[in-house]
Amino acid sequence: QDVTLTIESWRNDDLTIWQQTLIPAFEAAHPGIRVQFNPSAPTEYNAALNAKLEAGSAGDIITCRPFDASLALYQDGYLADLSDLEGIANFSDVAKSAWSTDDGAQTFCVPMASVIHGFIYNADAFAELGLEEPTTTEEFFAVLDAIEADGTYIPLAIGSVDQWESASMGYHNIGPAYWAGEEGRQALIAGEAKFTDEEWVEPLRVLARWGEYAGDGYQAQTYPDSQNLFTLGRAAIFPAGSWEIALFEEQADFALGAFPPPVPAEGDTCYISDHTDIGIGMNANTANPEAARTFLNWVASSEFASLYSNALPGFFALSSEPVTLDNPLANEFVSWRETCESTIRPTYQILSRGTPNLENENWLHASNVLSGAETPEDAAAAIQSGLESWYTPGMFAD
Amino acid sequence: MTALRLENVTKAFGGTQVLHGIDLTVEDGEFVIFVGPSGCGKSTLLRIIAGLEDASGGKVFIGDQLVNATPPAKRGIAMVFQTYALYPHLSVKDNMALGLKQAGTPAAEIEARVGKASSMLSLDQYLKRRPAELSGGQRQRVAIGRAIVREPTLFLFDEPLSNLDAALRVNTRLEIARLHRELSATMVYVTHDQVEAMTLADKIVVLNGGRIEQVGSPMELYNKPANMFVAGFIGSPQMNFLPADTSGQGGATTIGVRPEHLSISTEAGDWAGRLVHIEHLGADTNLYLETKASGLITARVFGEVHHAPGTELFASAEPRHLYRFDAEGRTIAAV
Amino acid sequence: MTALRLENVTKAFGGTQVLHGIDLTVEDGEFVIFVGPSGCGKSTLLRIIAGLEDASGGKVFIGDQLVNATPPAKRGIAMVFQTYALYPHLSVKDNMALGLKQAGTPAAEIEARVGKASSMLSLDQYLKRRPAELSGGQRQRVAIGRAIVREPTLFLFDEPLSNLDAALRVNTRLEIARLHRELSATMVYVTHDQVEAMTLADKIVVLNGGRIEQVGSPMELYNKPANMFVAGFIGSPQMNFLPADTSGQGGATTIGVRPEHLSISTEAGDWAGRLVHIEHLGADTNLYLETKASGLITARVFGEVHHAPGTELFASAEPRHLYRFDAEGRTIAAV
Amino acid sequence: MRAARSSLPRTIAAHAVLLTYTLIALFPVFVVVVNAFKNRRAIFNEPLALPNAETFSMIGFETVTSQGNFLLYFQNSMIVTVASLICVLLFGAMAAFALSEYRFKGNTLMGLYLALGIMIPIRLGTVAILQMMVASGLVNTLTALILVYTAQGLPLAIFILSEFMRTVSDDLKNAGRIDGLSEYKIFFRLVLPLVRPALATVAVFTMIPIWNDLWFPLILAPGESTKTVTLGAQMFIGQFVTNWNAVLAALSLAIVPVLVLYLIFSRQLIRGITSGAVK
Amino acid sequence: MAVDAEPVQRRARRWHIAVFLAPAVLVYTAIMIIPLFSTLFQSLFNTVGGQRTFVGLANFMVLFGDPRWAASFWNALWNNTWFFIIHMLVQNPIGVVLAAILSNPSLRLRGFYRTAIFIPTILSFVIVGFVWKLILSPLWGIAPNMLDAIGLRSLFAPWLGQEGAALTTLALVSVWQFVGIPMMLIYAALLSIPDEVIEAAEMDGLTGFSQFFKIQLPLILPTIGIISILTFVGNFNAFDLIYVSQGAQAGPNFSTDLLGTLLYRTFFGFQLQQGDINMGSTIATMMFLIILVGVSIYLFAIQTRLRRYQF
Ligand SMILES: Nc1ncnc2c1ncn2[C@@H]1O[C@H](COP(=O)(O)OP(=O)(O)OP(=O)(O)O)[C@@H](O)[C@H]1O
Ligand SMILES: Nc1ncnc2c1ncn2[C@@H]1O[C@H](COP(=O)(O)OP(=O)(O)OP(=O)(O)O)[C@@H](O)[C@H]1O
Ligand SMILES: [Mg+2]
Ligand SMILES: [Mg+2]
Repeated sequence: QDVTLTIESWRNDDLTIWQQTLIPAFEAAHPGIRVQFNPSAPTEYNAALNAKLEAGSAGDIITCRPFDASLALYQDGYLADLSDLEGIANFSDVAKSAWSTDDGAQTFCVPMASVIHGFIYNADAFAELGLEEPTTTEEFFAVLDAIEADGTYIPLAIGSVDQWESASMGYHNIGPAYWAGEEGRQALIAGEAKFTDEEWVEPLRVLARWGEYAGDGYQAQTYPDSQNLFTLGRAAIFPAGSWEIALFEEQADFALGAFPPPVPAEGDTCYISDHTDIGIGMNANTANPEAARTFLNWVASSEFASLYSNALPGFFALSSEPVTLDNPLANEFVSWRETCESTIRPTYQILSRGTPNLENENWLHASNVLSGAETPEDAAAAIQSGLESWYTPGMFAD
Repeated sequence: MTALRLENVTKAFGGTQVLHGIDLTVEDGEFVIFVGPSGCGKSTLLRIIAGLEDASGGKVFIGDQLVNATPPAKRGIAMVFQTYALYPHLSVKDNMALGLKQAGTPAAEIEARVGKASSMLSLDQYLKRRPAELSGGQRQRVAIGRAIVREPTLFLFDEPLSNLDAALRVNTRLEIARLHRELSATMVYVTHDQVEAMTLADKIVVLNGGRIEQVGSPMELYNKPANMFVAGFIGSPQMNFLPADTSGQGGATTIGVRPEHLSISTEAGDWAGRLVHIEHLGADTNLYLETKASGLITARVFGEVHHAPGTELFASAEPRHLYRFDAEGRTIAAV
Repeated sequence: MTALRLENVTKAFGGTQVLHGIDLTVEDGEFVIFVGPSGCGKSTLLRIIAGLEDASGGKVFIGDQLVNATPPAKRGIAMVFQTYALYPHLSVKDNMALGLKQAGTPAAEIEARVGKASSMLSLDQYLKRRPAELSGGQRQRVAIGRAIVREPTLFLFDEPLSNLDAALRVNTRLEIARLHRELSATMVYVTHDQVEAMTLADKIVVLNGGRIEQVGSPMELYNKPANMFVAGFIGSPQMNFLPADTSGQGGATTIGVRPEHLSISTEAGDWAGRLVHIEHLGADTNLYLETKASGLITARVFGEVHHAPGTELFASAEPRHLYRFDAEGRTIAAV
Repeated sequence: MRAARSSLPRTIAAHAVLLTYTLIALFPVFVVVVNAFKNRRAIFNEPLALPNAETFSMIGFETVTSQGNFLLYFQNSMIVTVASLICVLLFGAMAAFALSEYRFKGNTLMGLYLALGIMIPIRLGTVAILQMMVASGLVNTLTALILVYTAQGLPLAIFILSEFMRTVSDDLKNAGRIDGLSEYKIFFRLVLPLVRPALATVAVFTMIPIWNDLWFPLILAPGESTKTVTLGAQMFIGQFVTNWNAVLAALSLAIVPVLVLYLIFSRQLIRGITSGAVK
Repeated sequence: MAVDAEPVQRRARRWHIAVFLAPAVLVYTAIMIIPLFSTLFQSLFNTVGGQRTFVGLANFMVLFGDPRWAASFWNALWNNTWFFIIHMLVQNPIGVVLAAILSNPSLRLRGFYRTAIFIPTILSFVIVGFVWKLILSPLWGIAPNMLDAIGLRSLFAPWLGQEGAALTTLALVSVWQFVGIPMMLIYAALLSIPDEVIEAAEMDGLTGFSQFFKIQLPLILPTIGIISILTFVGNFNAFDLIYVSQGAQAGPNFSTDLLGTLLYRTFFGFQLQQGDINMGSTIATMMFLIILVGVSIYLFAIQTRLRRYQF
């Protein structure tokens, strides 16, 4: 009698990859276990999953959002403790941090992939205008000025109406170089730094300057608009996450290039946001825990890492074992891990546990800054006061 | 046996008292006709009998059963509504058949009864139409047909013939009379038509302002009206009312004489007047005389009579056809 | 001047031809009455004149204007609907006043006209009520009131008095006659009531099956009906039709004699028959004789006559009151 | 021949207004449908252009039809929608009749109680509903959806229908009572046919949210065999990648059945149902 | 007044009322009322130290006392009110006008117009959101070019991205989508007016507007009442359109936040923010009370006073 494992996921984009590549590979190696990938729309995922878990109708395998969302599920007893899963050993502490308890004692999801931020550009346009990849903020603006002066291309494909674009692709993308990545992030958690500090305000100021280089009416430009602007060759630079790679390569009929976030001054250390994004865990109430663990071990294996990373260029497996990537652009992104310091988005760990939610506040104010509705200083002050309204450093450490 | 008994039935709409204590007994198989001025409460009374309206007070018995709390469907009645109330979405045939189907009558029987009613009402060719595609008279006939196919023991008719033409009216009237005889059904019938009332009724009930003025056989009411109201209401054209002193009738304040009891002469008579208007109806002629002493007097003579308006004419009444009323309008028994 | 002219007006509903080429001229100030069996197309013709229904063919002139394409409101007419069609949300008063308000009549004038109409129709105490709170007759009066307050030049009345009691009916009839005289308005009027038709009309139009059978003054139709249909339709009770050979009238297949022209004797007469039914109407009496040769014969005699049903009676007709019809039913001119 | 009751300027004005509004109503729909047949580049380069040889693309439809079992999804949606609709209309009309026809104690309160449901989004009760369905083993059955949609549609249906039922002539119902019709027969044979336009209207309003709903199919019946069209189409709306061709195609396809149902119901919108009933 | 005779027999129990009500009440109570009210009940609880605890009205105190919550709530309430006002002022009059025109029996192509105008209503929010964003997008040029064609290019602005304009724009999009509903309801109501009454009005010289305002409108007032209350309820529950076009944060800067979006964000959580059932229920309870007050006013004060006419 075969057991069937159902995977809950928000990655409905990955449906074909699961159905055509991953599941067949697993099933071939593990007769007797059948797997069904059952994704739902990302906007509905958390709510739907919570309801199903509570009512007891959720699938066996659960795709984990990073940090608090999954931590809460674990604490409520919906996610099984996977600390003793053999495959977990394949991951570094950093990789596991997104799905571990605050003290790191228990891990409840197998890390699957991270995404890296940076900028993707139209290499043909750069060649045409004789531009080089910028490395410093000044160079970056010089490049934008040049594109703007030429007039053929919109310099920067970004809009403010879908707020997360401003935060993730803007503030969190360029910011680590100012707040020194992990160091700044930890200082924030420890209460030693504030959003009103210079290193946190400056990136907002930079973001504010982007407005003039964005397209006409960028205040109403949505994220898909931005994507399309770029892939249709109408915009030259796209502040990006690595997940764009597959789509852009499929859609753009020009050569693509990528550069990491520019540094404030020549010679500064470069930082990238290398954000742990997807994990996968086990429904604590599954009827088939054995099969589920078998499956999760496979997900933790390098076989899976290689299959997955190559099937989804731009989602980088978190497994400690190196993975060879076929995609040049993906390789470009992943190569920054060597030259730059990695960090995760500063709002994800611990700081978004209260209301107002820091991540949401970041979205809102970053987009206000980008659209020109708010000054960077005001935005920073608002973010900080929102955080202070509920957070005291150390409140979650016991 | 009594078919229907009303005991002190009253009805008020909001603050308006519409019926003031109606007492009435209808015997089995009787044909009772309600007449009375528009708005006097005839339809309301009929609706109370049917159970469509709750009486504000009093008791309604059908057969020997107190039916105040019995739903209409259980009262064993059929009713023709003054407003027809046809089922607009059903064909003529289905309008008639619905009640029978409901009662589980076999299809063949339904077919037969509907066929009979529709041919009697000349509706055969309209059986497939819906009410909206019928003329006013046709609708009325459908409403009648719907009631008669059910052959209940108590029929309630609210002005069923008012939109029919003379010929059809006479036919339908005769059919209703026949139905009444054959089914020995009890019928309660509202009409404004004098001829209908006089020819159909075993008993006429004259209502006025929510009260019964008189109950009696048609000729009783015609010959012995209880009061001026009944005297004036029964008979058309209306009875002439003249101040008593003008003709010196002792004891009475008013005397009445029916237009058909006046004879007209060009030479002499009881009242002299100028002919102001003459109506030729073919079979008879109405003459309107303007008299000095008693105002307008109507005379009705048989056949065609020709006088030029303006002519001075004389009207005389046979003494045995004079009615005498006291100051309250009550009839004074013949001297 | 002509007030209304119809030229070959036809109307079909779907496949059914309801009017077959109606030609008619109505002079200014004339009172024209349409009569005819139920469903013969009277209401339809009225609606075409009003502009509520488009004629399928033919022309309608009001005054000298071709109005086929003129909207009803612009035709200068008022209409009383057979189904009343009152505005359910407006009080009696507002029902009457709405058309005037719409025409921008000054408030005082409206007040006056509504007051006059309502007192004439005995509606004074109901002015504040809504149609749903009125009796059938009261509703009909409101519908009449709504038409007359507008004092148009052409009135269309569709059975306006059918729900009124005798007294009110006579009054309203006289009021309409007065209105007609005073306003010198043209009136087209549909009725089933013989008395109304005979007394009100300058001209009666007899319709049958969508065709005009005869047009003429009331007494013309009564005395000189063009055919059997008209002869039978005008006059109530209906004319007796007898096979011609039974009385040996040369040339005619059928002879007709009106009930009121038959005299009854217990001894001898033209037709012998058994009295099967007797109707006492007060002023006159209808006798139904079953004859061997000619079937049922109706006789109408003035006053009260008493005979026991079953009696052998004899009916005789004066020769000058006999009508002769040929095989097609056409009247044969008097010999 | 020109008709008496329609004046030309008035008719022209009426058509002008309607045509203008029709353009406003249909223009965006036109944009959707036109673009469903174009390749991605053409959608954004010239959103208004008709597809031509170069830009014509069925890629969206191909994606849709190749993904999942769309015919089955359609069938599921159809079953759920029609079954819920029947329940809503039947139960709703019955309750509305009780509320509008009879005077009984607590009539208005009952009306209010039955209207409570339109005041809170039913989604908030998801967990309890899901628990109920899990307990009764109805998860991943169409029955679960039908039950939820019936409950969801009832308040609105009752609210609207009871209003319309009040306009049915009392005399008519009374004629039925005298004809010996039971209250049930009066409801089914007389009242229901006469409120047909209202029923059709309610049917349309009820059907749309059911057809377009994403949430309950996702929660209650996400299984492959019970998936609805909308849920199936939702597959194409990803987190980051948006396959607009496929979305447009899937959603344009999903309009067709509702449109057909709408057309069926709107035939019931006929004038003069009550004409000729009363004088 | 005659109160002499009590009805002598009591009427038989009217079981049919119960039968008519039963199926609806049962399904509705089991699947809607019980789950919903058990949810609303959560507004009286909160998690204190990992324990679900009864806290009375504390959540409401937070909602109205905490400046952040209060600001969000009042902002959403005001936005909602504005959203509702636009629907009442734009959607319903347009619906009424269209229905009135369509109800003219001699108008040709009625079925076509009716269907065409109703089509937006049957579209899913996903399509509506997509297509209007596409049309109004400054990038792809549909709206700007069309305005350009009539020389009004200068009027164009990226409305959906502007705090001042976004809510109104979305309200108008919603109007565009839902005009079909008042139109259909009014149309159905107009159909039930007997032809003769309209004919009588024509005879009285009432045509066109005056006919509509003096005859038809008063007769369909109850339906207008229904539509107003449905608009009210619908608007105060609205959320999908905002959700698909502006996201759960109802940007820009919460300018399009409605009670519905606030509720969903709070109740189900959003991105890193965890769903807060207790605060969510608190907001839901407030929404419920607001709507309940509106509906009660309608049911007890307005509906009973509206005259209905039987045809
Ligand atoms: N809408 C319609 N569709 C089909 N037939 C109709 C329609 N309206 C009327 N008719 C038919 O046309 C004929 C004439 O109808 P009309 O109403 O003119 O009769 P009428 O002479 O007024 O009758 P009545 O005296 O009974 O009112 C009738 O046979 C009727 O059934
Ligand atoms: N629902 C109601 N509300 C208030 N008054 C009413 C209502 N129904 C009837 N009436 C009044 O009650 C009185 C009697 O009405 P009813 O219908 O019984 O009269 P009727 O004798 O049948 O008159 P008609 O011969 O005109 O039909 C009338 O004055 C009428 O106005
Ligand atoms: Mg009456
Ligand atoms: Mg007629």
